[in-house]
Amino acid sequence: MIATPEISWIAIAPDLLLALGAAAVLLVDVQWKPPARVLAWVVGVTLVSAIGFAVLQWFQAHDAMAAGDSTTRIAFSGLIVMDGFAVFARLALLAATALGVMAGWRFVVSLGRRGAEALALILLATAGFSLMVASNNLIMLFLGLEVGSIALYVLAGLSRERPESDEAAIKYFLLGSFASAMFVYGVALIYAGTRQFEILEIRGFLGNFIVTEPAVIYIGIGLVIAGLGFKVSAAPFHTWAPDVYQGAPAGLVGYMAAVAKVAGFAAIARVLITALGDLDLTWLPVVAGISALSMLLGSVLALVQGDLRRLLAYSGVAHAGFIMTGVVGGAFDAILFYLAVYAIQLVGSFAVVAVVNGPDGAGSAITDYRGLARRSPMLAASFTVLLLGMGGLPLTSGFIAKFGVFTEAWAGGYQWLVIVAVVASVIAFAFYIRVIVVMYMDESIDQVELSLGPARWVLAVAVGTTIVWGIFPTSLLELAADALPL
Amino acid sequence: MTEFLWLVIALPLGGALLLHFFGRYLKGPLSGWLASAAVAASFVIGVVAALPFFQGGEHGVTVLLWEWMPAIGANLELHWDPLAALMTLVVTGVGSLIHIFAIGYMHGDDRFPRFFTYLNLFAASMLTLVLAGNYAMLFLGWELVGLCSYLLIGFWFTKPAPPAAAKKAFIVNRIGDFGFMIGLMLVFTAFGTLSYAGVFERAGQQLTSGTATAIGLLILVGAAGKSAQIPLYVWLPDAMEGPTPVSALIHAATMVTAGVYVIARSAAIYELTPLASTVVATVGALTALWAASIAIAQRDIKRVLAYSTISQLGYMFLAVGATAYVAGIFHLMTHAFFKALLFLGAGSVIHAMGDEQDMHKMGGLRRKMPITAATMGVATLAIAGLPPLAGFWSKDEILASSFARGGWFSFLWIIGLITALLTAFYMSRQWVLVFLGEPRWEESAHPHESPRVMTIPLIVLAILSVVGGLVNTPFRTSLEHFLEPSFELVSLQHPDEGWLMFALLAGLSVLAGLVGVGVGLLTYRRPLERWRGFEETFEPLWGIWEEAYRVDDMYGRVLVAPGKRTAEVAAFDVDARLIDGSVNGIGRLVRSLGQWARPLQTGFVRNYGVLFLGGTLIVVIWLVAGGA
Amino acid sequence: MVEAILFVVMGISALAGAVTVVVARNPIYSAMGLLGTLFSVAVLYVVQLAHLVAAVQVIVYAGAVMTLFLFVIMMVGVDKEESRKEELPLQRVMVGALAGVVIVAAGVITVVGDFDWVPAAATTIIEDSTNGTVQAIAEPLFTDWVLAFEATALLLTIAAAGAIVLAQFKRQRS
Amino acid sequence: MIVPVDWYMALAAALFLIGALGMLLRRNALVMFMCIELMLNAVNLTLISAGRAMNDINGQVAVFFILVVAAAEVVVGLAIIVAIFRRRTSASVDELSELKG
Amino acid sequence: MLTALIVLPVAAAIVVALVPGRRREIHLPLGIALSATPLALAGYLFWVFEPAAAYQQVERAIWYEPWGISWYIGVDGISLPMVVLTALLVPISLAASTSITNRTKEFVVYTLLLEAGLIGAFLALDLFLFFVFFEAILIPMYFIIGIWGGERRIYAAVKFFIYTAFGSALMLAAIIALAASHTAEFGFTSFALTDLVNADLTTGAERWLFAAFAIAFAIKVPLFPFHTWLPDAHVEAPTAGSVLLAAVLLKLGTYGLLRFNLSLFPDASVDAVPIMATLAVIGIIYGAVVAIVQPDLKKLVAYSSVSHLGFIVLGTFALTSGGLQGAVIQNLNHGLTTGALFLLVGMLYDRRHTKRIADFGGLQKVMPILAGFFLFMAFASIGLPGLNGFVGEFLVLIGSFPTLPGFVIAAATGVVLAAIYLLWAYERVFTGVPDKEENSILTDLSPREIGLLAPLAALIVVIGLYPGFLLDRITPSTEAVLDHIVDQTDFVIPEPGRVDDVLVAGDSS
Repeated sequence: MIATPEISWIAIAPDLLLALGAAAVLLVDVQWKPPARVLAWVVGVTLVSAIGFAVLQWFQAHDAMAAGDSTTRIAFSGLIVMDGFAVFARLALLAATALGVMAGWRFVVSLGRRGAEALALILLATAGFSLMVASNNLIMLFLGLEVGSIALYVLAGLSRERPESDEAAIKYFLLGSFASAMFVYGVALIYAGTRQFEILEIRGFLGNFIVTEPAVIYIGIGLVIAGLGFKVSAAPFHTWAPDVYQGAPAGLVGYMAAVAKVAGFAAIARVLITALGDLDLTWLPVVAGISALSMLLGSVLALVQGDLRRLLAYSGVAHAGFIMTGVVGGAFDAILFYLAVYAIQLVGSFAVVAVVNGPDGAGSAITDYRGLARRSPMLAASFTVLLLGMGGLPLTSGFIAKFGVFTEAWAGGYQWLVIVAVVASVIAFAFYIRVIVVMYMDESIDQVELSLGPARWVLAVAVGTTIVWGIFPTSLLELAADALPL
Repeated sequence: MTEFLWLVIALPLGGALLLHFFGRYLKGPLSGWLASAAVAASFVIGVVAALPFFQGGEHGVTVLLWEWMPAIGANLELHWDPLAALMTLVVTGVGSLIHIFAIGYMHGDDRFPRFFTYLNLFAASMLTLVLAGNYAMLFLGWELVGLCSYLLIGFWFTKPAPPAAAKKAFIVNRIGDFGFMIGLMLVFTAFGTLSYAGVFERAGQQLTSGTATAIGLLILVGAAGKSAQIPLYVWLPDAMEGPTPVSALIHAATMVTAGVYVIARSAAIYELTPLASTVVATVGALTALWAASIAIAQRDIKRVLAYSTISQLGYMFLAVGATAYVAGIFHLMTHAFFKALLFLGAGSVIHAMGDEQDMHKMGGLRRKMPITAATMGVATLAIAGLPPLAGFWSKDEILASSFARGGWFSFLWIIGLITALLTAFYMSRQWVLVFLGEPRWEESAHPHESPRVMTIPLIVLAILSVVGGLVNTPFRTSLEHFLEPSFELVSLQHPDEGWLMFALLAGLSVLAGLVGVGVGLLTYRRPLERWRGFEETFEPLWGIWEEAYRVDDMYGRVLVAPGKRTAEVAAFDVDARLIDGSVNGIGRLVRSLGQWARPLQTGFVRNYGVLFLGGTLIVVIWLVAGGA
Repeated sequence: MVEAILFVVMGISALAGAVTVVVARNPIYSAMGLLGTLFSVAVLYVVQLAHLVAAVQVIVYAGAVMTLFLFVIMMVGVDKEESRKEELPLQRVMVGALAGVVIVAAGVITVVGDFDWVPAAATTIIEDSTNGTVQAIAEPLFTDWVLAFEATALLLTIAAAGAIVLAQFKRQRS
Repeated sequence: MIVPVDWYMALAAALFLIGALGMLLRRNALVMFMCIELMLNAVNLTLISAGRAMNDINGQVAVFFILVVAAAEVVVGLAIIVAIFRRRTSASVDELSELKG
Repeated sequence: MLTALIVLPVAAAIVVALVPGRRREIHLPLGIALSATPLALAGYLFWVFEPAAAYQQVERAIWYEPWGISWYIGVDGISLPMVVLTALLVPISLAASTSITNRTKEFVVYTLLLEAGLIGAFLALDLFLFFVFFEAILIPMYFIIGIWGGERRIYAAVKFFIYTAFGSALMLAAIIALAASHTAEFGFTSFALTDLVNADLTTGAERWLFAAFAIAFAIKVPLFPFHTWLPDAHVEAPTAGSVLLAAVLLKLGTYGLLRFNLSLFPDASVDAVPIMATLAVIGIIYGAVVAIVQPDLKKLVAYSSVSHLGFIVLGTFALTSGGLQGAVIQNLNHGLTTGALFLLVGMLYDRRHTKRIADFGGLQKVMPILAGFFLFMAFASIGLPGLNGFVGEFLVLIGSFPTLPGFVIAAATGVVLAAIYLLWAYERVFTGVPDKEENSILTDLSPREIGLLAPLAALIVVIGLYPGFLLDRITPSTEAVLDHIVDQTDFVIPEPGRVDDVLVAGDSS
């Protein structure tokens, strides 16, 4: 006779809603073949309610933390947790999803009947990642990762009209599975070294026992870092990113990139800092190395790109490096702030790409953006803000984010990393500026008026947050500061 | 009375401003009269303010106008003592005469008011210089004088030569100022202030002779620039490009005397450094001879005068260098009279000849313009140093003093004597060439006597040139008594007492003068070809003199051209290529790094796999190695 | 003793299968090699008392998954033999290098430090504790791991939806 | 006699390595994919062996999930391969290298 | 009040931005009118400013507690002149931009934002805040150069942006380090200048941080050999851009050296004097020499800036009262004169559409007023006594002599060279006969343009003859900086030979 498992509905409410939403979308589509806006409603309601529950979770987690009891925050016998960190990351994911759906709406519509599946996959992917960021168990984390990743593989290949999309899909898929295998083998080795899958247990184990022959654990850590580094496209595990970003449907890339980054880094932070914090003397230098490599390689390569999406991809590599400095600094709040800010800016930027190059745009050569300031001043202006935000110019949230992680890294004793980081961010300026130059200082190629569609709202949010959090970061900083993991 | 002293400067300055903004609304010569009135008024004020000094024994006062740069003890303050008073009177007195003369001379020039603006400003600047109560303010006037000379020399800016000459004048002066400024810095470092009161009273106890020498020499550099001494005299001849009244103003009353004045003013410092003084004297003597030799061979009526000015200034330097400050100032004053007279006369001639300046194209003008001829004749005799004219007394005192100083100075005395001879020669040569002999001018020229507004100043100056010297004869040294208070800190050099000595020396210099004049007369009375032949006998020396030893070319080749070349190298090779190139090079380097790293992204998924696995292995090995 | 023999035999066949997968020119052979490996590993599961897992391995993997593979291989074309020559420059060299690095590293590790594969291993192995009967597996699966179990549902949904959406495009075209 | 767990672990590692290398050596998407299956199997073997050595049943439980993941990956992966094959009638990934640089 | 000073331009920018784009004729006038309000406020600030060492009108609001960053602004004698200068030059340069016809609105907006950033940077007392403004300035300036500039505007703009950003990136690292050490020492994080001055660093650390700050500011100044972005930026930038760039932006560098390097790293500053002085002197001479042969009038003025700013740096690191006063007041002077010179070049360009000296000649004939102003400004910049340039340079030179005699002597040659390049340029451009007929048809300055230049000219004369009203306000602050250095280090300010100060004071009485 099996005892009834412990169920904590609130802990999984958002994910559950997302799953149900996905199912609903599929069923509604199959049953009634409704027009797109009906699906829009379903998705909208799903996301809004999911966000609502996430907020609810936030307060519960916050109260629990205030009360100092950890039990309410550990759910499903330790498979997942509902700590501030998880909930914050989840909210970031949901926000990115909501914006991503809006940004990609045109594309979804263009898919016709298959749009429903696309939406379902988006919701499921988010559900998976949202489980992943909350996972307190490496296997659970792996599952969440796979749920999200597999959905993304499909999304990458969705635009069947373009061969690049196939290529993106297969590359993403093969390398992704390769990385997952690495990751899960690493998990297995860590298990072999600690007899634990649970992150908190691992921390306890490593805290209490000295492992005499920890080599196997280190191998495991290495593989885990590699697997997660792939997801966040940190060098040298970044190679997929440019090709996928370029090949995948413009409408969805922003979403794909954003959620992968958020979930991946949430996982990295949890695994490395929480679970393996006691071994940091060993992995800190490695992570620092990866961070430095990512920053430099990413910015240097972005400098020479002719295609905006590849540029953003490589800049994403650089950003992975920047966030890694936060990991080196061991600061959850700095990482979360950066993630939230960057995710939104990423979705916003790709929304622009989707508008300019079309939802399923073939290429996105930077030259297509000539004189965008003339064609559509608002679009150019918002894109400029986002680019500068990602560049980390003061008065944008990006600067606060960078400043946060750099400070932590410096305090953490990795001064050289901060030096590298600031130099890299200068190079980063160079290529972001290039785009702005093209938009403002070249003459327009054609005067076709661009209609933003739902992307309008995405940009409004992205630009708004970029500036507001750039000038009054306190609100978000304080939230991030409260979003501590168990 | 001193509370109105600021008016001395304010009046010409106000005049300048007035004319600058409203000059164009004033009819005809009115603006000229205004300007002259302003200077004349400050002359009157000067006289009144100077009254106390005539009783003698009255010390200087310092009047603070307002704070300027207190951190370096430099305020706008007026220092009113006999020396300043004398200079003021010379500047305003001669100045006002020149103003009046200019009314006639510049008649009909379309920028007539603007010209007087500058003249007034010039006077104001010079007065600032002489009335300054500290070196900083002196430097203020010093530089403003330079500015005005720039503006006035380049007055006819549409011609190519004047602007170039103006620029040359200012820049050469700047080179002098460079030394002067460093001198001031030393002064400041030594005393913590630049004010006369602060410096002179403490010079004795606070200045090592070394510093004193340095300061003295540096001030000399500045003075040499302003007063056109070797090696910085080259700007002065070119300054002839300006309208003649300007030349008169620059040469006689104002600018060039500044150098002499500042050395006299700094007597307290030179007191401590015989070396510097000797250098000053030597420079003066050499310049005197050098310039005189050039003046001999000039054809341009104004260039003769220019080089004669340089030569005469050399005398003054010789005097102040010999610490015969009174003698120097005395000669400054008399020279102001007759040199102004000479220039105005020359101006009147040029005016009459329709801007003809080549003396070979003149001659026999005395019938056409008797007054000019007469007055210039007086001046010529005066500068030639024939008693009892002004030049005789001052020059003689200088020579006597330097002789009395003995040693090296007696050598300088000989130079001075030779110079005196040359001076007499070239001056008489000039006068003869212009006024005597056969008319050699073209038909186009219709020489005529200048209007009264021009001749009256000539006459006044002529009178001054005659009697001016009597203020300080070996028999009545009233000027010396007058200046006493300004030099009480220093021991003045005096000519030897005693009749015999005086007679001997005076006799010698008079003899030199007479010989010079005589040769000049006899040579140039004769028809053209004859004295041409005379000049040719001196070839090639004469040619070299005529080309002023080709110093300008030399400077051009040795300084200007290489300098320009350096600048070009710096600008187009070093800056554009090297520095900017390396800056852009860094940028290119980063880009090329990117280009170099790009092939990593081959597009083949299996290559990516290799990269991935390789990265993983590195990470793993690093971890294991690091952990072990 | 039995276990030792089984380990050796099955280990070798598993490796052999794996190598086949890699080297066989025809996908079919690769598939067969994989099949062999799967079976051998399944046996090793049984040896280690992971009965249920072994069963699932055989049924799901050898059964379902491999069938799918074979189906696709057929569809893609059996005759498509992959030529042995490598187009990508240096690919083999690099792979060889990596393999070499791994082997050397392994050698170093075994030689230098006595490398412990399972540091957390118990001193005495209690067979019952890991006797993978259905009961034994089901209990944790449906209590502690229930959420993970549910999560697999998402996975399968995605697989289904993904397969559909990817396969659907023909209709989209027409 | 009981075979020491290290042997199993080593065997698994070997399988994993072979899978990984095969992934890099073959250009047929299907075969690459099988290699991934090999790697996952190696992982499973590791988990079971380690679990047994540590008297922990969870190792076996984890294997289940990995099996599911593998299955799901297979489905999607094959779908992608099929889709591509329909377009270009080849399963060689080397031909998919338009995106680069 | 200071906050208002920063917010007003932003508000003005917003207002202008809200004006519909088609009403292009009112953007510029509106901008000018609105930019008068900060000017008025700055004037009032100058009026109420009491000569005292302490920061005044201080406003402090916590920004984010845990990071210890705050909206912390205040003004003292060092920043006051720059604030006033900024507020004064923005309306002028806007009014001088009537030639800008395309995208006027954006232009006005950027200029106003630039003003806000500049004023903010000068007022900031919190290093974080300072950095924010310091960086934020780049964007509007970048657009101003890049959109309304000449042919190679993009190259110039990008170069300007990246070069400066590089410098400030290093500074950011240094700021972080500084705050970190402060946290380590005092247990609470703070970026406030007033807190950080107390942090005592190891010699090594102090030198590194000094270097980081110094490089950032040296690029901004720009100090040789970091100057090459300046000529490009100037030549390409539109008139208003050049004016603000030369007059105010560059001063951020000198201001930063004076405000941050000296007070934050006294020991390192004292040790670095030889280096900084050497660079400054090289800059003075080199800039002047290079300026002599520039074929482009604007480039000539640009290099003259390099030369002149060298004086400021020299004065700063002379560490004497005279030197510091000179540096601060020269900050202002150079802003006025060079700003005016760029205005004049712009006016020439608007008429003749060329900046090449060779294309001009004899302009004094056709445009005497412009020529007059140009000559006036040239002499101000040459350092003619009675005009402002002299006060600054003379104070710097004389003041620095006691500590750095050798350097000063070398620097003084710059005074000669300045005369050479400016007067030669004047000769070539304005004198002679207007032989080219496109030159002979040019029109002289309009009353509007005269109105723009007149106030500058007036200020130049006033400062030249009565700098007291500035020095009174400046001196307490500079003295405070000196005192700080003296009691932080073993540095002794050489007292130029004074028997007793009574005499020195006695002169003026």
